Amino acid sequence: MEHQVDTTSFAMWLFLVTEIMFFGGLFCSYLIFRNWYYPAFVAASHQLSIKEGTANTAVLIVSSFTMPMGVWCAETRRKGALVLCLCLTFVLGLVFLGIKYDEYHEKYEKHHVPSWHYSTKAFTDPASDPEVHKAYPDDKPLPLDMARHTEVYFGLYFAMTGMHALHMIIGISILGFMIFRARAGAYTNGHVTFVNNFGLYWHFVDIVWIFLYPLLYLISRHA
Amino acid sequence: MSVHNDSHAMQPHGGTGHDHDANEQDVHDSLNHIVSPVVYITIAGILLVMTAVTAAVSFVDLGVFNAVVALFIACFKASLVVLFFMHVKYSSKLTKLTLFSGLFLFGVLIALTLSDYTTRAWGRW
Amino acid sequence: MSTDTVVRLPDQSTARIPKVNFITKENGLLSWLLTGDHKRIATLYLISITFFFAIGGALAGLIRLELLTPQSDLMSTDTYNKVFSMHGIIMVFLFLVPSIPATLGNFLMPLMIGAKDLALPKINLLSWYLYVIAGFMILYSMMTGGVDTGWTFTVPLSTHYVNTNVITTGLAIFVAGFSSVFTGLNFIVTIHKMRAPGMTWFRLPLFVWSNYAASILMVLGTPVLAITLVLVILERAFGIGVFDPAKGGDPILFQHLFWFYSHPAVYIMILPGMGVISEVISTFSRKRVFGYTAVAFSSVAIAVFAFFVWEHHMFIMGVSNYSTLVFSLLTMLVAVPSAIKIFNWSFTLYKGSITFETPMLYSFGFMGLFTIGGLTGVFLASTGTDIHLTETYFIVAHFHFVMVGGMLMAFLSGIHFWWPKWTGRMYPEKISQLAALITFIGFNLTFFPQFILGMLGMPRRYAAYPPEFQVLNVFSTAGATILGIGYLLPILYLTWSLKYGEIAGDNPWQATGLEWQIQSPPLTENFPEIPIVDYEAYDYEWLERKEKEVTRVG
Amino acid sequence: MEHISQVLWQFLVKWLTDFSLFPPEASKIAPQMDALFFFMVLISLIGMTIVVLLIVGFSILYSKKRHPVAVQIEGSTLLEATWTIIPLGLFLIMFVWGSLIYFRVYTPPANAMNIYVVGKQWMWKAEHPGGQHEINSLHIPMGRPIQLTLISQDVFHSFSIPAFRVKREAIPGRYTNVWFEATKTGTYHLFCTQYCGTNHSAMIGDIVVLTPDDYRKWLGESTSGMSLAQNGERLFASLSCNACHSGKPGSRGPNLAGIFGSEIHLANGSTAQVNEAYLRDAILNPSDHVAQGYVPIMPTYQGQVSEDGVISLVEYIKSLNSNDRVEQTLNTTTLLPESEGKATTGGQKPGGANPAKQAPASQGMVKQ
Repeated sequence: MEHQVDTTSFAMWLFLVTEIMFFGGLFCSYLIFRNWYYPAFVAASHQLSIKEGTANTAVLIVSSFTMPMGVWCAETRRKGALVLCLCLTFVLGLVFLGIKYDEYHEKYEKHHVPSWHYSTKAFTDPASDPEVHKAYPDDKPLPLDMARHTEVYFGLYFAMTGMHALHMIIGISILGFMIFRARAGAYTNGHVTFVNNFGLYWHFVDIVWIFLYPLLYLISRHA
Repeated sequence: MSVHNDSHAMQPHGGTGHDHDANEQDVHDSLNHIVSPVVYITIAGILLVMTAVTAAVSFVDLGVFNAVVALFIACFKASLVVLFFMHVKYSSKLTKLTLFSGLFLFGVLIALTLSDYTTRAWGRW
Repeated sequence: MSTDTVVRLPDQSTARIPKVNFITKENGLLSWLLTGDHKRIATLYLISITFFFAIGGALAGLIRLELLTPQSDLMSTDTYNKVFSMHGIIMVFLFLVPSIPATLGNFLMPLMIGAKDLALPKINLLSWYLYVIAGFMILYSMMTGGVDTGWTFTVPLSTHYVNTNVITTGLAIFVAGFSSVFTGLNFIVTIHKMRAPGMTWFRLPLFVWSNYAASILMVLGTPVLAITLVLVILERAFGIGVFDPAKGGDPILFQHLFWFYSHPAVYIMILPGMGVISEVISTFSRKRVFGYTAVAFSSVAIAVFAFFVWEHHMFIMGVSNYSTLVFSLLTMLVAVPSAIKIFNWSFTLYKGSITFETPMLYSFGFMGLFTIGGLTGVFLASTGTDIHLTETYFIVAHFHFVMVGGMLMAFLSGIHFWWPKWTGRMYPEKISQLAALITFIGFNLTFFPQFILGMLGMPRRYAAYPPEFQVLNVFSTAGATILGIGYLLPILYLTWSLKYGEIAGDNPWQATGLEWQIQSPPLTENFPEIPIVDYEAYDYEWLERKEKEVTRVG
Repeated sequence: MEHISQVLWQFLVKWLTDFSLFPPEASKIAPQMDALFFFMVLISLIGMTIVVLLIVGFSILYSKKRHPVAVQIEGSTLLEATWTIIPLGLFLIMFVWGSLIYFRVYTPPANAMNIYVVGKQWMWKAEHPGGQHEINSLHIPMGRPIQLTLISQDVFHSFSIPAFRVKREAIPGRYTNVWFEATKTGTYHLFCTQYCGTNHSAMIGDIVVLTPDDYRKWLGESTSGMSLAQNGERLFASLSCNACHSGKPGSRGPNLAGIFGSEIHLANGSTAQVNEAYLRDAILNPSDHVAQGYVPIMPTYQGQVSEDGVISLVEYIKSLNSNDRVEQTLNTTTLLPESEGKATTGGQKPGGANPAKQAPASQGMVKQ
């Protein structure tokens, strides 16, 4: 019944509003520190791999396409297609996390995890990091005080992407559960509410990334 | 009239759990408006293109406008996702109002916090 | 019963509690623990909240005992710090925030709007489980060394300078926050989608309006606290540096984010209480609430303005002088809707036909104490006087007047008022009136001297204080003892009344709300058939006509 | 029995002698704040009286006994407007009045004497310009505006003097200011009012207000031999600040003489007012504060200079009104690395830092 869809999707929207405020606190912090420590943020963002970041954005956008396709399949009662869409979304979510893991791992290797043997060497002495130095040869060495503020950038980077990744993990777990149920035909009998509401959640997580991507990766890429 | 409990209904996420009345079991509880896959494909295409654009633009030096353009494109992409993928374009006023209230309060959080940070340097504190 | 009461009970010799009701419908522990019924969940909440209130109250007693003498002799300063921190955390997050919405609100919301349950019963039950988990986590952290940051978790103290259970407690509050988000979310959806036919927005009882306003605050504010605590936990566990001044982070930012929730939180606590007062005052003066629309909209106005004022907790923390102007002004504005409410309630009495049952006494207590609490809030909203009065016992007295004098009085008022509906039995009237009086006296004796202490400059959270403050502290401790008795009495006689109270019948107060037109205790499905509402809220003439019809037909 | 009554008696006597209901008014701002306070008390009493009268009056007039049938009234727009507008007006008066006082308390006058206060768990350390240090007490002269520049070394603290009606939080990483002018001699309470950990309630002290003569006497008695500025001069030399800030044309750092109180243009295009907070920040986070026409080569001194050391440096820079002083410093320091003991006149080691270790380190960083 329409009423039922309405009620739960309204509840889902309210939940998403709480999520907006949840990430809102992070974005607010980011904004303040970015204004304070702009040079540090620029230099630190050059440490992120734009290739992996862009790839991840694309992965999420495609998964954001397969998800409403899944809803459409459920609407039009195509069970096989629904399962396929959900599986695709599931796999894309995993791909995203895999790429994210690779990025995190690189940060760990480079001592860019806050407090974890954090090193400002790449910023006080760009030549010590030949890879990034080649891409951004004009990056001047930061004075030590500014270089230290890159730790705040990475703190925010891990907090924001970490919270986002946590949402992805929760989403993927629910997806797994949904695939299981979809194969039993649970959503192709007219009950699309669950799929639809999960879609809303999944898109929200996507939107968060749409903002994280330019804010964290694209601060100032021109050399 | 009694509440029928779906076994899968309890999820750690608000709203994802739901209940059906026993007499609603075979009613088609579809959305108000079924969006055709063509729209989805178009939107996804635009989103991918915009991603490429925003990445490319960041390599061009526009001064402060780098941030402006990046955020503008992000907002544009987010709006597309919200309007089409999340069906807000076809949703009730209530949904729109809910979304708006969240964004409004986010604006309040930013604006009033900045009212402290931006005016600290006026005069001696 | 004498003529100056409104109570109309059925003939006790023949009256029976309805055989089938939400309590007797199913038996066994599991039928309670897995229930979707909002009334049962409300009952579970009532029990667990009373439990945590008792713990928080015992801790308050310890604080007052310690402050009997100027030296820290009953316990070490360290223990004292843990005691007041736990008192604050338990009372704020486990009692004040969920108290009225999760118990009375849960019980009444569907009844008042003519629905068979909340929109999302499963989420409602989940919310209770989250609450209990949070409660046990806090108890766990209390038993394994406690936490001594105060309930405000000020950084960098909480992140770098204490070695107590900050992370466990932070996570517990995070979980409790989810519980409160789910309750609020459920209420909003229910009020929007589940109203009975004919129940328009302006026929809603004011209790529903005020809970709606509080729910908005819960849904929009709580997540900011959640992320703030996440950042505190990350800072403490991994040192991400966002709040750490040594790494370039900003501890003031923590204050902004924390108070962004924690100021609206006080309205989450007080708004539902205001709703109770509207119901009670109207019922016992047999009159429609004076200026229904103004009271309804002032709730929403409070909810909206509540988000614009948080910096008034930070006036002396080195924030920009100019932004204090903005926040001070907005704080003054949020005081106005509260003033409107007080006057509207007072004028509801005008030309009424007033009786003085226990809920009404508590409501009068609420109005008096909340007025003092509200007016002293203006002292703190005005930046000039805030400099001197903030961080002293003046603040402590102010928020206890609002929270304990206001919200707790309203809670007790509501519990007494709806007790007959909830259990089907009356509480003993005389002793409960006495308890109301004791609470009122004890409360004033406890907290009024604290205003003077604050003006004298006695700082809050001090285990030891200069000897010239002792006299007032002794008064305060004496008052706390009386207050303790005042709170113990209801727990005892309400439990007693479960078995021995008089049978209440459907509508002992002759109130107009939908909840009073059904049997007490209600059926699991609330209404045998979905009611159609064709009368305004608080329409006592409608009630009279209806009763006459029933008698004539009968 | 007798024993108990004696104890009770003593207790009562102690109560009566120690009992107070109102704090002393010992600063210029105190009567102003109290005026507003009593205005608010008055308004509150009136408001409270009205509410109580309404409740009690209506309860008596319209109790069920006297008034068995209620008369239904919808409401009254006029009445509701009245009790919206009158409180609003009163609140606005309190807002304006309060803000005036607030700005007065937190805007120190230019001629105020500056005393630095460093808060740490769980003590207050005050540093007078003449180099006098005191712990958990503060001696000040009567009738002279005193500006406190507060900083915390660890957590938030709050410096509260109830008798003066002023209070300011000492926060880590940034100077905050408050000022007052004492009007009565005597000893007053000093409290830390922001909860700061285990011994929060022991972070108390005395504010001793002396007559100007007594204050001079006290200064003489408690001098440590070196003023803050002198101490700062030694640090300035030992940290090799004068290598760049020599004041000579063409030197690598801007000329610091007379810089205090001026407005300077920064390399990022903004302007800044040079006050204590600015100087501190410029020493610890120099790259945020590069002056126009200079390049960001100054190393940070974060972690190398203690808060006391920064205070001395700030005082020294404040005291510089011509380049002669700097040049003099320049001359003396050339000796310093070889023979730190006899380098300066005082014969004491600089308070904040060990020059032998730090000078080479910081020079090394300049080269980078």
